[in-house]
Amino acid sequence: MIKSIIESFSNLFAKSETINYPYEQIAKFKNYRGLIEYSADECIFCYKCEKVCPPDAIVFKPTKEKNRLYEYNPNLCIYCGECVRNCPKEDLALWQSEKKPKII
Amino acid sequence: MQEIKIENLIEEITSFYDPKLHHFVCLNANDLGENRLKLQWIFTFYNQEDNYQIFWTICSFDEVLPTITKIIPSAIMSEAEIVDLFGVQIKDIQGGLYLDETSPISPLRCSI
Amino acid sequence: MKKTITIPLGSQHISLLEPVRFNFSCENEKITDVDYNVGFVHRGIEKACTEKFEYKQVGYVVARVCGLCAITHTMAYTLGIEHILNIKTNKKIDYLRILMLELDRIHSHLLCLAHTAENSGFEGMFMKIMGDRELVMDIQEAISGNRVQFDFVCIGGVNRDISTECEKLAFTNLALLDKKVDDLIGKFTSNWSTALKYKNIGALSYDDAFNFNALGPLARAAGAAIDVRAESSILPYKEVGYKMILGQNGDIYDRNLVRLKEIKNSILMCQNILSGLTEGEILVKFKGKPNGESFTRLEAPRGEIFYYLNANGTNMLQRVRIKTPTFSQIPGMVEIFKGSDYADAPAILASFDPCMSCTAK
Amino acid sequence: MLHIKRFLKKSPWVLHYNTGSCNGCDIEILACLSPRYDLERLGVLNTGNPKQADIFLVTGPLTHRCHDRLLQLYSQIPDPKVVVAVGSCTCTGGVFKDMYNVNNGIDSLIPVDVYVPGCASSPELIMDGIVKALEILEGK
Repeated sequence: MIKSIIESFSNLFAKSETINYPYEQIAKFKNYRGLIEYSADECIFCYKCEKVCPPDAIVFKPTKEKNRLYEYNPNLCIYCGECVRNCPKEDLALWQSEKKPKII
Repeated sequence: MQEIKIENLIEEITSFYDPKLHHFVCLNANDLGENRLKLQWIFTFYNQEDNYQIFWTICSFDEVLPTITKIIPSAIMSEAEIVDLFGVQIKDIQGGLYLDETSPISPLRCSI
Repeated sequence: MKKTITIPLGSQHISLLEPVRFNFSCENEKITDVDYNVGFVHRGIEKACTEKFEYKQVGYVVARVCGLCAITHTMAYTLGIEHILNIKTNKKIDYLRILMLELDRIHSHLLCLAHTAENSGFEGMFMKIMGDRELVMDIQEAISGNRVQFDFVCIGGVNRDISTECEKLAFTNLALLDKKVDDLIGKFTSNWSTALKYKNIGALSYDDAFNFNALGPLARAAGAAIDVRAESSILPYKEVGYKMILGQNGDIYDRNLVRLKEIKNSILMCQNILSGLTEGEILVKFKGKPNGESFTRLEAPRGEIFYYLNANGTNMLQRVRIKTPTFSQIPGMVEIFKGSDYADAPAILASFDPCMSCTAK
Repeated sequence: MLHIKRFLKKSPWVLHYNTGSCNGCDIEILACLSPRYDLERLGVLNTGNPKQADIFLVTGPLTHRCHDRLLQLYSQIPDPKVVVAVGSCTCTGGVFKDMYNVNNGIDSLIPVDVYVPGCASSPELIMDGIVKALEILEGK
């Protein structure tokens, strides 16, 4: 009884646990698994990422030119990072950024 | 691993099973094709490391299988699942645990 | 005169996270019969694992069977396929895997306790436990990069190593949580609205625990020593300080206490692992395609999880059988409901900690 | 009567239904209500009654058995209403795409206003989605 009274009084003066989010940013941890980003200049077109992606979020569309076109659907991606781990040029051609996916 | 005949299933399991010693894990089915279905009743022992006792049999899809829910009440879920997903007939067990009218019929069966 | 009334609970209900439907037949206040419908979330993962995905991808797919015990599903699958491929992992990988399993158990148990408190009408306690749970979620996010779906384990090892910052954060947060759990044990043993009114409610007897194949905290609260962690030698649980925790009566009060004490034990295990972690490889290279079959059992937060894998030497598996803890416990749950008051039904249901996405796959 | 409508938008009530997700997004919605993120300070309240709800949070690919229930819940919510699809599998089907008991995303059945990606969507993203839903609700 006394214990809980002391606790509730100390809670009155304690720092708020809530983050006032839309007005204040939430600090993210390092290596947060966010959006997958791609650079066409570095890509060697081995299509490994397309092969390993479980939900087929990465697709190389055939075009008239020599190289195919990279297409990525963030609404299909499950953010497992398997494509990045299989990429032979990790961090240059394909990397996992810390950006949030966009809300439509 | 122990092979049993489908007619002797109830006797075999009754003589083996003791609720305080054995743990019934699940009933597993595996479609081998050509109207052959492999059934495995998997048991483990309490307080023993990685010790499995598996009763297995191969039957066809037309047979009506006996139910072991009188001996092990929790087997009803495994049996109902197999009735649903494989289209096997088990005595006194109804389907409809997972599938509806709009779902495909017995989806885990081989198409060949 | 007795009259039977049927009261439905679900499939959409404020106290339920997931769709499940129970039809209670009640005489006055007492429940006499229960009809259940658990197949709302059946997606057909077992079929897709054998037809759509290659064996290297299946680990990420089975994680999506259930978000609460995601790591356990991936782990059971990975251990099974490693058994078929004959991969030997080193000590460091094993320890990192146990670390994630135990962190997952802590957060799942805390969620269940919060839910039980909410369903017994104690909103403040729900808030308090959910606030404490964020400490574990922070560690998980720092280690794996995501809060719920870790995707931490892969065939042959783990995907990420623990940095020194993560280790420091984990130590401080676990020490904080340890104190808070001590505080919670006090509240769950002495407070009327969370604890004392639930003595002898929703009880499962020692014999019934064996007869109905009860698993996990449900069985251990009834005094039955059933725990796969003690029965399996795949992961070195005994080296990290695992201890079996047993209750006596098998009622809601005991179930809550068993969960709280298991959290204490898990915190101890995590601390032991973190202080004893050595340098080493986190990924073992392997070759070849799987051929053969394997049986894997593992202890999920709710009980035993079982994977049967059958591979035939190609990239696709031939059969994946997933057996989850709630799946085989439903007949036992129905038995507990019979004879208790309808007013207690949501609290009893929450104390089972049912997981329907596991059950229906 | 017109005034009531203006104030309704200041305090949108949320209805949550799971149509076959893995529970990951559901526990993150629960975490949104916890002290760290505390959606209730924005006036959002989790309700169990569709007739009082303004925002409909749906998680999961649409399974066959949830089909009719989702339609029923959607038609019971009074206008104006906003549907928020939480999680990758709700938007397009995600990993569960083309499985035999799944309809590939809820937009095959009901109109969706806000798509929140992520597997599982973090509370941060869910709050972004609800804030966006509030803007849409204001315009309706």
